[in-house]
Amino acid sequence: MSEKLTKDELARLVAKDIAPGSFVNLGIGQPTLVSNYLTAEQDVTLHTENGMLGMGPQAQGDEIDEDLINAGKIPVTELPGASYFHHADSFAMMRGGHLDVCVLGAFQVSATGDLANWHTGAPDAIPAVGGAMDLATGAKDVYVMMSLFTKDGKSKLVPECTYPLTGVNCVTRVYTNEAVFLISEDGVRVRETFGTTIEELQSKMDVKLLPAE
Amino acid sequence: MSEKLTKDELARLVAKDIAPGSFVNLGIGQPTLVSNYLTAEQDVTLHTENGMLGMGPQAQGDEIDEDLINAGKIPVTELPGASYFHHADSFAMMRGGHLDVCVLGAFQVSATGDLANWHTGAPDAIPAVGGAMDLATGAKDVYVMMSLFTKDGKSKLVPECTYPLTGVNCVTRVYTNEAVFLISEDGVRVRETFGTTIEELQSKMDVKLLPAE
Amino acid sequence: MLTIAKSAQDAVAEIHDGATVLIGGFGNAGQPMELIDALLACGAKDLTVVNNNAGQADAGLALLIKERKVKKIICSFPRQSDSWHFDAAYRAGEIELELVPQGNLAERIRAAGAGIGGFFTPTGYGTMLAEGKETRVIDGKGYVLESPIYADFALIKALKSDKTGNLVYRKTARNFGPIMAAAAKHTIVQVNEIVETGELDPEVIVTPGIYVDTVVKIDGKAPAVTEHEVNQ
Amino acid sequence: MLTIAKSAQDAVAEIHDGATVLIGGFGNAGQPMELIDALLACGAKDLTVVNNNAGQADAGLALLIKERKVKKIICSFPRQSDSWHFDAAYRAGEIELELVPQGNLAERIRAAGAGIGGFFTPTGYGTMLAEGKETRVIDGKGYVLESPIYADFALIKALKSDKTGNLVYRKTARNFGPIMAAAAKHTIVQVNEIVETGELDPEVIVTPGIYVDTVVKIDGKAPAVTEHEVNQ
Repeated sequence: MSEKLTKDELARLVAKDIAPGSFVNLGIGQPTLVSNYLTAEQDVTLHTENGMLGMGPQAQGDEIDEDLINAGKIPVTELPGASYFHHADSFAMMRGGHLDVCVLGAFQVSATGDLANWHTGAPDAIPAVGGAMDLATGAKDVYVMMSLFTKDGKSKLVPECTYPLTGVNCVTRVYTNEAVFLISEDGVRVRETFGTTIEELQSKMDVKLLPAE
Repeated sequence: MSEKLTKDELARLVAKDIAPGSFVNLGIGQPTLVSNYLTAEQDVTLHTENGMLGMGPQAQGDEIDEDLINAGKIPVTELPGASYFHHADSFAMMRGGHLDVCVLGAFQVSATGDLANWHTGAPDAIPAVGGAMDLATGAKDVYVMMSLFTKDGKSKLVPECTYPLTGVNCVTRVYTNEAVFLISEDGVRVRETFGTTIEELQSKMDVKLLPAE
Repeated sequence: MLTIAKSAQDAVAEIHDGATVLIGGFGNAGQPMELIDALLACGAKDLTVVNNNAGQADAGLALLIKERKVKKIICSFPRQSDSWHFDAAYRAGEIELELVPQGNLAERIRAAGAGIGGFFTPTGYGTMLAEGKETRVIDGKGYVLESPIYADFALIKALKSDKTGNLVYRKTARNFGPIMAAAAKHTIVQVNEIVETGELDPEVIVTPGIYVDTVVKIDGKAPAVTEHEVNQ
Repeated sequence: MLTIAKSAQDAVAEIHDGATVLIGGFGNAGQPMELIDALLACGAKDLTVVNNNAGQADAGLALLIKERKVKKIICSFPRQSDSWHFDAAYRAGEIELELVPQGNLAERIRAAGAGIGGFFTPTGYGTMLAEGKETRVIDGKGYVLESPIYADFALIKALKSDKTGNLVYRKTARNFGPIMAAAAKHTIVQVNEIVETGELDPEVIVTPGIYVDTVVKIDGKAPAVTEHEVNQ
């Protein structure tokens, strides 16, 4: 049994699981790391919701162009085969189910694939949603990347989300530092574990875990 | 008092009434004649609903290009400043109220501006609507061009349409060979007559006619 | 990932009986004539076809209708001077017609590609084409609720594709192409030319390759499918 | 017909108290900074502003908010590390916030320009941002009814305009420009360059001139409006 995964190892795993030729949107933060591990052979096309397909790596030095940024407002580059479009067309592309995979961070994911990743629900917080709800709703597959437990040891994969929802029944896989979970109509299945066992995980989680098929 | 207008004279009159700088859609048939009388100084931009602004005159000889046609499927030309767009964008342009004037033919117009121009209602007719309902609904002003009376002397400007409607309360002006009518909340006002008088027209029509202001 | 088909016949080979097929074009502009001919030759039947018209003369969609491959047509303008095959099928009760105002047709196709579940349109309000539909007055204006038109396949024509399926069109041949490409599960495009990826300026691409599944280059004007081939 | 304004100040002169103003841009890309500065200088107040964000640092929209010219903001992402002027106004109860998921924001703006009275979107269904809104399950999927966002003015940035107002944009600076241009009654555009009509290829025009009322050429980076000027 291997050790728990680092963020980079997790990103590498997610990247490996993306089918060749896929169209993918990587959310801001941890999911962005996935792009470092996509190979040229995979021929994955990255979408950024501010109006581009065929996004390349982060721009460096002279490549920086203030008219070419990603959804995190970071300067990026353009790959051969790229295209630009306006915001309504870009979100139509997501909402219409044309992206194969969207990778997102999360505060919580429920056993039925509900996602909470935009708002802590704190009464004094200023809310901000951005494209989170659109991303959660649109892609054919929504993969979540997160640490499995909070700092005080609570599972973030829960029977029902307590944080305000981003989307209902939308997450299909949860990639964490301790295990990969598949969410299906049967329930939550553990595909693999890292430095732990399904029994050990089950002892710390309220969600019923099914073994790998 | 002048004579009744020919179709060309009527087209010339409609053209003269279009404000400089307007964006205009001319329906298939009689309205197409209007384009012959628009002057360069008027700087009118013609829209064709199959995806173009800045349509020029009908193509002749070598100008004919099968990829450049108008809504009547007639080869046309492109003027400087033209642009192309897809069908949804083209009808969004109409539906969103961006065209200043649309000129249409009609079977009947009601006193409240209802338009009937797509279907005779004959039970054995194969129905076909095309863009008629979109044109009627979309433009800021809808001008109708038609003969005022049918061959058997019935007025086509009626208290209420008996033919199936194309649009409700959409026509703002009716240009006919015998008179120009303005349709407003007050009722139907006769702007001018050609070879007849308002009294003579009233004697042949059920719609109450108001004099020019 | 994009498939570059060797022939129109290969490009349409997956179209199955009962499929809903969007067919691009307005008049001859943008009409994917060779793909339509190949669809006829492949023999798929009980099709629901979405096109602005219902076929003209003795070619393309008109032949599909003549051969009774089309169970239902969704269009805005079926009746034309040379739509005799549609007229005959319709009068014989052998084709179902759903008549849609052209702008609603375009917007319904766009809605399917854009993930919109329905929309309120002013077009058709108060007319017989709104009969039986939900209507609503919003800010004093009447609207009709219209639904997306989803489809299994789209057959469209573009000027050029690159090897990732990015498309550009030419003049008014663009018409229904971009919205049909986005609305279908499987989009098949005939193009005049296939260029290397990177040759098309990213600013001028009209249909991004994400919407395109199969392209086929058609050289010049292909011969029409003959009666003989059709009946095989 | 298109007005070519002499200055940003002239371009925004008609914006009145209480107007709804769409402001383009995502991050700095496509942000019409000089027009926003001119709007602040012109003194219009009680504005409803629609933008993806709610201003950053001490420039542009953030200053409009700091000076309490904005009564209400409709946006998707107001809270950022440098959105201190919005944060202060919001916590003081001096600005109304309508929070809209980014794709619904874009589609609502598009709907206004396209004459759509409302649409069913899956985004936000089952979340607190759908509370109080009409929802509907269509073919087993949940949707929320959203309304168009109409506006009096749009302030956007494009790369080039010709003398009829046809626009082209540059890279991801396109973002909200085309849909905002179509949604507003009066669209004001700052461009890097104005070219003769006929110089832009009709195939590559993104915003047709029908949607544009005023353009102004901004040479390079204009100086930011100073505190002094703002308070005059």
